[in-house]
Amino acid sequence: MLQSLWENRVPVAAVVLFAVGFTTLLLHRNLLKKIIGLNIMDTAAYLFLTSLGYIAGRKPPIITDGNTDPSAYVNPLPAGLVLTGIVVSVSVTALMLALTVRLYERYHTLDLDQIYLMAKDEEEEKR
Amino acid sequence: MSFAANIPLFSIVLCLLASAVSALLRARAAAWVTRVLTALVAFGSVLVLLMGIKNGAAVTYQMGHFPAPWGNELRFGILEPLVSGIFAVVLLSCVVGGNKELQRDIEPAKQNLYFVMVDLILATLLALLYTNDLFTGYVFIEICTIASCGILMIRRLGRTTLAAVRYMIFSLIGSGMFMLGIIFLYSLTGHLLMPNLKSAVAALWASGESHTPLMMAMCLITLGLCIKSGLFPFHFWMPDTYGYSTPCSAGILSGLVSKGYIFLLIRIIRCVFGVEVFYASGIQTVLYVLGIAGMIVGSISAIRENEVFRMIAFSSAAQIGYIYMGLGLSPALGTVAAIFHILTHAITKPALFLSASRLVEVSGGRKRFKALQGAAHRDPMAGTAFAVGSLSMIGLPLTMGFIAKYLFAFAAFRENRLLLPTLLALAISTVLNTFYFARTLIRVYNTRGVTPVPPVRLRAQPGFAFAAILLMAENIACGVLAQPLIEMLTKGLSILE
Amino acid sequence: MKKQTKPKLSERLRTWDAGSFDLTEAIDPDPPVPVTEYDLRAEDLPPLARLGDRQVRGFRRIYPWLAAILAAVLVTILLSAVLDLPPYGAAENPPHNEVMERYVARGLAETGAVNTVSGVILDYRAFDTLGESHVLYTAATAVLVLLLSASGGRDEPPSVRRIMEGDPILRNTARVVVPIVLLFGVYVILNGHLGPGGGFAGGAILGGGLILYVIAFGFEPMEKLISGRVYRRGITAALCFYSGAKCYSFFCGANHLETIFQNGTPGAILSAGLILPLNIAVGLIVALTMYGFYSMFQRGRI
Amino acid sequence: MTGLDVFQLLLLGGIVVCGIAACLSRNLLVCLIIFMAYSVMMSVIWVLLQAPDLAITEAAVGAGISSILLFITLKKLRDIRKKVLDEKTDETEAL
Repeated sequence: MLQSLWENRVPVAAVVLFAVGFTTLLLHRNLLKKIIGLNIMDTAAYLFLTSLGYIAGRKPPIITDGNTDPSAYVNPLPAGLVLTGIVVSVSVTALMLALTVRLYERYHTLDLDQIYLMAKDEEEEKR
Repeated sequence: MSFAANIPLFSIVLCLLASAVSALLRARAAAWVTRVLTALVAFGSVLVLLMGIKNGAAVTYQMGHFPAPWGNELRFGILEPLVSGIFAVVLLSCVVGGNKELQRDIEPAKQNLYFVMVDLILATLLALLYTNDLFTGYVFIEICTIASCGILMIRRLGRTTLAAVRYMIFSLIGSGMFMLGIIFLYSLTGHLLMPNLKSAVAALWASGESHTPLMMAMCLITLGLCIKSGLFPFHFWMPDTYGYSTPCSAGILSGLVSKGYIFLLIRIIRCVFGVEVFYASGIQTVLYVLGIAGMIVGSISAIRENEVFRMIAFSSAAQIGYIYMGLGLSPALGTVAAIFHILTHAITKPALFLSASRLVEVSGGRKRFKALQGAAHRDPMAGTAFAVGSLSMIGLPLTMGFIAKYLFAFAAFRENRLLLPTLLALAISTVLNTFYFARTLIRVYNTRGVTPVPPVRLRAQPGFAFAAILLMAENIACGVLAQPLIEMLTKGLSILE
Repeated sequence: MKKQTKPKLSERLRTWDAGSFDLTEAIDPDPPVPVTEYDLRAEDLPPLARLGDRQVRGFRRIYPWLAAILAAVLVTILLSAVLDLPPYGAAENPPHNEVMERYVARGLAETGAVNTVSGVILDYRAFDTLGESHVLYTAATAVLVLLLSASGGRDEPPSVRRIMEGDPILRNTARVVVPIVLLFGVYVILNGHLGPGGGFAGGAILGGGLILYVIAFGFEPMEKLISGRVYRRGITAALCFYSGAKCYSFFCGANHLETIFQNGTPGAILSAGLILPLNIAVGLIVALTMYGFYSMFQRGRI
Repeated sequence: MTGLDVFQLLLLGGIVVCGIAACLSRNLLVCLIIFMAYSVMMSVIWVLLQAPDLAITEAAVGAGISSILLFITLKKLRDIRKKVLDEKTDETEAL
């Protein structure tokens, strides 16, 4: 158990962070906290993915001195995928922040439950 | 390689280009760009479909100079162009039929941006249908999520913004799980391309090694897509999302976007996990049970609702339940029934949303049932479209809904073990469906207590009439001429693997 | 000692979400004043009284515990799966297969990129990256929809302007730092096929430099360089170039035609076929989008 | 276990602690600063995992742009609050 925990230390840290971020995104009532949870969840997933490309004792996948022997470099594919992912997560963050600003402009609070109740009241007043 | 094989790539790139250019255009021009685009995509899909039927086999299209598994690939047989063609036509009718409401709901300066989002949604739907690579699927899922949120929150109501936030939260949780599932699969197999993944997964499953992570990956990917498509018990973002957006967006989101995710799931079950592995894992039973629960709970919630849009939204949750029940039922017939129901729902729901919004419009903008008394007489076209849609949801003969229910029952008869619960669930849910749709229909056609008598007819909307006729014709044509369609689906499903 | 830590933890959990709304405390030292009707209701009544529904109130009490339990369960499940995975960092793990070998062994010859990662994302798996730049574009459009104010942002509150005119220390620092940051961003973009970096990193650095400039000197001088029109046209042009170029190379690849782009000498700045122009296009999109995000958040227009 | 291993372990512990602290912290500003630290540590871990491209991108995007956006949002929220507060005082003075 401890042996395999040590062997897989980076993925272990990544899934712990994933769970923390996931829980915050799902259950926290504060919108800004939710967004931070989302970012933590995403980066944790990317950390996991990056660790899959790592091979102990090898160099980054930038060809040096014309040496194209695959056993000298780490795997470039996960890095490429994570690069894509990072940009996705910053886009989503920007969108969520914009939504937060709009909601705060209208309801003056960040508490999603309270916003929900106020929106409901609003609806009933209109009727 | 025939020229038609290039069409899927061209359709996707054309959608992306159109979305980029629409940001510079005026709203009217952008709307026309979207209309022409959807028509072109539908036409292209027909060509690809004809090619698929002629070949009788799936074509893999290499994206760039490098063969898979190094490069990306598209893959299309019969099913993908068929679904994409129907999606494009439905999108066209949504955009045309909901145009009046769009102009009411959205500020003039931002209307072209709405069409940017719609073009992007079409591009992502095509990419989700055609892609042969799991990570490409993830990237396009994210575009779809953001663009769907965009067409939702473009209406400036507080409630809509709140609905958009909740929609985003659940979608993001779904994409996070999907991503983690892909990572697990990649760590076990080292592949992202569907055919390579499938052989690796089958070998891994047979060897029995790393069973826990493999199950984990399958559960995470399935669960992620279930959350995004709104399977019970993850359906509670639906009523707000569909109920408070502009009708065109409601039609697109309920009819197309969630169906795109389900179609991707079917692709993944067939082309990544493999039918044998997936239907031995036990996940299908969970889907089956949740599907039935969704059918019943969604219908009961719809009965308790007193607003027409939210009622249709809850009915969507019930219909998603049907689709998952079919998926869980059996890999061959059940899945054919599920795909048929995807098409039924994609054609029927937008018609219901658009016509309901017309009915509300002619009743002074109030959404409560009480206000809708006799509304069908004020706008007969909307009344007809609503009636056809409702009857199709109930499952009356001559409509697509009837064929879908027949197919579900037919699939159940082949699965002795699940025969009784399936038939029971179908019966209960049909009764419940009938109850709330018939109630609404009687309400909109009953003129008792409405002054003046006869009710004043309001001016018809040519755009809406076009959309309504298109959707109704499609519905009834597919309902009457179901046999060739079912044959195509069966054939398409068999060459999907 | 133990007795003290235990209630502390539970206290911490109970206030975990309920107490985290001291936004005002975070940035505004004044005690919070009831602002609107809604704020009045929320703050004058006892914390949960506004939530009249007893069910909701009961749910709120177990909320944080639910969160803790969910996190623990999730960690356990995921750990049980992770511990079964092949050990991290070993050379014989499944991901290090023939796919990776070809990327490294033949990437230089096939794509001309010394940085294999650039070769992978912009040539081998270019369709993903095409989607990725559209993610950014979609998000930029959505933010535009959300934050573009009806007045076009002309009624900027004076407080914004006051903060924008940074103090002398900031200005003098910015005068030195901004050119370096911008230069570095350009270097990272242009060097993407030769070393670490590329369009995304370089574009983000460029965007950061532009934002720093605006923080120090305000939006007016920047308006001459990036107006709303330049922003929109720049992004559209870059995206169209990107889609068009990639469509051309996909089409040629699928139909086994030669493209007109040559790989050139590996290691030279003008090499690696399409990768350099694509990196420039991506860098442009990213830099403009990042600046656009900031501008939209700050003043409701670009 | 080499020195780099120890360093990596420290960083991993650091991001886990930062991640949990960012979710638990009650003060939003503190929370954002912790999140920035988290991003920076993450980019150092990526250097150790031999992925310099990611390290540069994460440092520029995660620790840079994302954090700027979060801070600007916080400032914007305060502006909104201040504006509403001013209107309220104006109203009471007019009465």
